[in-house]
Amino acid sequence: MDLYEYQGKELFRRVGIPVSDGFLATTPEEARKAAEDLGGPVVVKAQVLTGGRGKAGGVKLATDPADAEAKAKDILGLDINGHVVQKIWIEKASDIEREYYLSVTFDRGAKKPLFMFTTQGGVEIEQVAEESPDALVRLHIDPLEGFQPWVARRLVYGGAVEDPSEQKQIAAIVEQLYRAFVEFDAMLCEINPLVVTPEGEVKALDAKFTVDDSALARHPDIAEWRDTSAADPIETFAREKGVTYVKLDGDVGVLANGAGLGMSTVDVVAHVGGRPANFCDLGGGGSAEGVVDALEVITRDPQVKSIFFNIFGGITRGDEVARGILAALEQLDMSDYPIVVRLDGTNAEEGRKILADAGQANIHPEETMLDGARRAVELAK
Amino acid sequence: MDLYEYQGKELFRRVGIPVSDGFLATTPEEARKAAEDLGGPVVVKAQVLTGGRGKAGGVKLATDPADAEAKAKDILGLDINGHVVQKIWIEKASDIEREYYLSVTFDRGAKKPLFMFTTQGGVEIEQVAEESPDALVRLHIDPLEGFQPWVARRLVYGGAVEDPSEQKQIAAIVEQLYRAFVEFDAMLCEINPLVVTPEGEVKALDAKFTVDDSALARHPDIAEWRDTSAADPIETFAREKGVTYVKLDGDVGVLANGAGLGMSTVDVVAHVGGRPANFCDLGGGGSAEGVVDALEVITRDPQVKSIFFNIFGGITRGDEVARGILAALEQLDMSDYPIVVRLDGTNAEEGRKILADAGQANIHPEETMLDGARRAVELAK
Amino acid sequence: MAIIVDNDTRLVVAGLTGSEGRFHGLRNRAYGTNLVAGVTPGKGGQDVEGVPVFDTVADAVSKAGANTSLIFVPARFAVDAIYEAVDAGIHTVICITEHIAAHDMLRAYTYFRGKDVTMIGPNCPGVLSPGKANAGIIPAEIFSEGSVGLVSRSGTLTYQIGHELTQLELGNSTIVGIGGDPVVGSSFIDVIAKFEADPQTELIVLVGEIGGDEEEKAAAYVAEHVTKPVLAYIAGFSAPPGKTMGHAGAIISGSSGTAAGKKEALEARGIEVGTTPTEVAQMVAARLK
Amino acid sequence: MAIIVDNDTRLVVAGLTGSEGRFHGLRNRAYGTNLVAGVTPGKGGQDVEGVPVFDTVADAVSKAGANTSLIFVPARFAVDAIYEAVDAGIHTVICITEHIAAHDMLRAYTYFRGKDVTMIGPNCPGVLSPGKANAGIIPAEIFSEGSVGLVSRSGTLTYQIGHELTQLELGNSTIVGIGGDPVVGSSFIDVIAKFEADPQTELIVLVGEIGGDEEEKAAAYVAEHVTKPVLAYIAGFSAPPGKTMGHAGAIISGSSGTAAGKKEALEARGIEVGTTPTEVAQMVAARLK
Repeated sequence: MDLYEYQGKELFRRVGIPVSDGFLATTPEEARKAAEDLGGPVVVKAQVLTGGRGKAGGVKLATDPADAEAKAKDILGLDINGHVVQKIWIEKASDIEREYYLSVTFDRGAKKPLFMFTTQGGVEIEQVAEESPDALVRLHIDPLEGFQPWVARRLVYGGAVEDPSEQKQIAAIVEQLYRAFVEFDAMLCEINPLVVTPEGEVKALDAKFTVDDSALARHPDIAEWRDTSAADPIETFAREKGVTYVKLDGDVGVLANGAGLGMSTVDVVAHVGGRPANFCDLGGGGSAEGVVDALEVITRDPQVKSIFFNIFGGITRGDEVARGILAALEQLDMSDYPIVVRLDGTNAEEGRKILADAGQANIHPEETMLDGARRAVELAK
Repeated sequence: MDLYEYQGKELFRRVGIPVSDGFLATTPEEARKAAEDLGGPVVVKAQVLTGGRGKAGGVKLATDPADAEAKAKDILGLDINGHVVQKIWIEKASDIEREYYLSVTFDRGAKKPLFMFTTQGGVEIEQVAEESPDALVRLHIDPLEGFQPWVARRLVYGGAVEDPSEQKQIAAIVEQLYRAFVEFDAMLCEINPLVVTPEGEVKALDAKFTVDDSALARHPDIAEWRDTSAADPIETFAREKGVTYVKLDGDVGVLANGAGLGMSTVDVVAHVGGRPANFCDLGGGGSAEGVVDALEVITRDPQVKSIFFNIFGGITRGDEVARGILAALEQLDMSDYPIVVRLDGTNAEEGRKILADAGQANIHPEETMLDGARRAVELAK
Repeated sequence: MAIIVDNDTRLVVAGLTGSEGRFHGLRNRAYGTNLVAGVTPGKGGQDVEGVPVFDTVADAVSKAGANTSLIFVPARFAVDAIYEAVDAGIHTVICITEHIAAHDMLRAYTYFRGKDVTMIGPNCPGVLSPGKANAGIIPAEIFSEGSVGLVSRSGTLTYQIGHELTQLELGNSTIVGIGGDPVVGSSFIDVIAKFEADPQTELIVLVGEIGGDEEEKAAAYVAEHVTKPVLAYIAGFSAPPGKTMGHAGAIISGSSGTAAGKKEALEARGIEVGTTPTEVAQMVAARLK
Repeated sequence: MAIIVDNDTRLVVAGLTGSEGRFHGLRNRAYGTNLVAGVTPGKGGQDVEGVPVFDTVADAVSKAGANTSLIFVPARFAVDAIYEAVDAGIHTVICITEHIAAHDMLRAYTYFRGKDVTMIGPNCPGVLSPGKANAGIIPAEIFSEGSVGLVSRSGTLTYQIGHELTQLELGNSTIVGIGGDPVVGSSFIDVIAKFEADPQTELIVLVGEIGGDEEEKAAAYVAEHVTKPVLAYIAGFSAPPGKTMGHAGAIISGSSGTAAGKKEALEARGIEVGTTPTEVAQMVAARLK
């Protein structure tokens, strides 16, 4: 689960990482009020779960409350890479002397947390990695050893931070960031930029924070922060229904059991010249009810013209899936959708028979995955 | 540092292990007051850093405040294995259905924490280990894995605790005890007995707790609990002076540099037929001032008749030690003590010359450790 | 021969008295797997259709001789079950459970990695050596005994490919589902190394998907250390970046972890990559003829 | 040959700019040890009598080729220095510092134990291979080069025994002070195994003291694995139970860890135990003649 800047900063605050005071606002009036309460110049920042908001005009300096209100008006409703700005963060403006970069990520390859630090902050870290790799310090942590003070020293001295007070402040932030990473089950904690003010104070000016979905159960407060209003409405609906669904941009609705088979089915639909409308995993169980839910989700997408069921039964039983399809035909208005069904594995034969017996005109059985994909693509035309 | 029962229970309380309410008292009047505040029957328990207080009459049940005062009068001042009772712990009396044993120790051999649990509590664990080893569950913890719930299950099911509520309570206490062990840098945390009341409540009726001396710096609150009044007064004086000193029962005072050489010197004194009065380690530095302090400590023991300096200089310099001995002769009244001095290693020759030049009649130089020991034993006669 | 599970496997199922553990444990037994014990705290002394249940894995080891643990317990208890198995002296741990917190698994992984333990999963379908033993939820009837070693991050996709192989009358030495989580106990490389050493295995099929760089690493490893032919399939060419595709680990981060990138890395090391499951099966058949 | 430190040792001193680190580091260099670097955070770029100082051990390794770390930093920083050395790729770590918290050392020990690291100490005098290298505070002038391997929990007692050997014109291959703390990086067994494998060493002297059971374990190990003659000395026969005798680890707990018990265990395995340091030296001389 990706967090908004203001949420990430709240977690930074909990572990002691210095951040600027600020308030969340959803209207220009709230922005004015926030600027009044903060006093002095403020920054109005679009809260969106995508990069490049600065270039898109989503971050603006405001000199006074009236200006904050005006800037908020500009930013609210902006479309940034398809994300419409609904929330803004108003914080005290900071003078910036230097911009650094600090992050800790869950490095799947090394199976260790990875710290990255550079004094060349403020730009994309990939750019630093490419253009001046020597300026980027990368350091893995052994998860059982945990944080030790030398880690911070390696980053700070490795990055050639020269001012002793800065060294000390950054070292403290490194330790706090690791604590946030572990305590909040993060997959990523990034501070870019980590700024040094003219007064020599080091603080986090931005926050990028991703929390492991599998660990949300032990962070109920963070789980509640999920913002469904900003997500794709069909994906939100899928989440509510407990359906694993990712929207794509085509017209062939795809359902499969299992993530791997689902991805493969989407690929095969594309391979035979079609355009998959979605990825949808019925999961290991594949109950009739689950099938109904999945079909309800998929058909919310107005682009969908045909539907391809690709089921290889293991735990999932073909007869159960067949019953689910028939139930959906009764409960939902599915008459416009040709449904191609390929059933294999556990109880596949029974399933095929159930569908055949039902005699529904829009159900098209196919023998193989490849044939099913071809048929579904054809029927979407 | 060994803790008193009441101190150990305070640490138990901090991690959530159930203990009875109680108060510390140093006079019979305080004991009466404590019993009044607690209400109902109480147990009056001698607070001494030695075992066997029960048999010695140091633990007594009192039915009411007046009885508590009387029992306190009996117990205060008792001599238990050389420890005079100066403090008593008054706690609510507990009905006992069953007595178990639970501990976690720092197992130096395995270099891992070791849990021990048995339902045959209330007696010395060595006795259980010897008489019914099968009833004793021993389980090592990997310090990097740390506590995991299976550890508690292994102990509880391994010990054949049958009641599910007891299982649950004990499992919780196992986890809390491990937390206490790690958080308070313990070398030993022992609950004996861990009792089950007739109502099925499990709680710690006693506490034996040893904290690593080297870790006391990060537990200033625990360090303050050190009770100098109960320790041997010479050892207390030594601690104040920063001198490593252990009182023995003979008449030859021993000083050496280094713990190993110190122990060996004590042994050699015994080997040649003498009775060492103490172990004293001048430490690595061995400054003149340190020598004066050490001599002041050693001569507090009225049994001491002669003194044997056994110095093998490494970092310690022979000339510095010699100067320290002469300074002590000036500052302290040492005229009654024959002082045998064996100097070897760094600057030994200079040291010997300094002593020879001083011409003090009670200084007896010797060439070897063995000769020095013999001479000191002779002079103690 | 075969790898990881075989006729020497003495299986203990953690969670045998739960509905999933019971269903699949007994199915594995029905297949011929030597299921010697179950573990459910508090249910020691009971039995599930004749299989003794113990309170602890240590008991299952000492009293029933278990040497392989199959874990079906819920996510919040699963890591504890892994530690318990490893510390009880179990050398093969197969964890089916999904939704284990990544940090928990990271610590557990680092812990048991230094020990003589083979762990498969979590979030995996298990391991099947056709004709010998099945430990997990793989539908064994799809597969037949043979010489193709199959290792995959996905369950049903593996069944699909196994099914296509069976249609072509090709069998498997062992089918290993390594799991779809960010941190799994055994990587492609770990399993491929076992296949390389296994006399029964003549050819290895690697079934990968988007996310991480295990396929890329496996490609480099194969080029350097593997003498047997290796073929591959990758799922997720149509997956958009930043979206988790069903498996927690199946996510393209920025430009890394794409199917195209993996295909390229594999082909650069001389490993052919099939475009569809059907094509992969045909490639295997061509190689083995 | 010799063990642990020799002509290939490239020493970095953690805390070289501190008074102790400087004094002993330069003394070690004066003896002939190849002192290539010092480490003091914040003092990188400085030098101590020509020895370059770095901010991190990683720099000392990459820029000065250090392979052995000698740690003189105060107790509360010492465990961090151990981790830093190990994680920077140093394979030999010698820690002089005393009063390190036992739990910290326990975790560090468990961590580096799985890696290819030889650690000596903490709370030890260091390691001296006469004629080759000295890393620590052992007064090298007492010892001469020879064939006796000496391993001890104590510093000054080791000097005493070394001195007695020198009087009898016997020299040492290496003198190893393993340290007096409850948890030390190398046990008697670890060091004895190295002496057994070292061609220069002809005879091994073990100097033990009360507390723990390392001497007992060493006795069993020697009986099974060591072909060279082993002699021993134990200090602390007169020590009362429950008292810490100078070293944190030198304490008799209940009836375990006594000198008499250790002597008995050693003798039961055929290892002669001298009654005084002098007698041990005489026994060595008798064996080597």
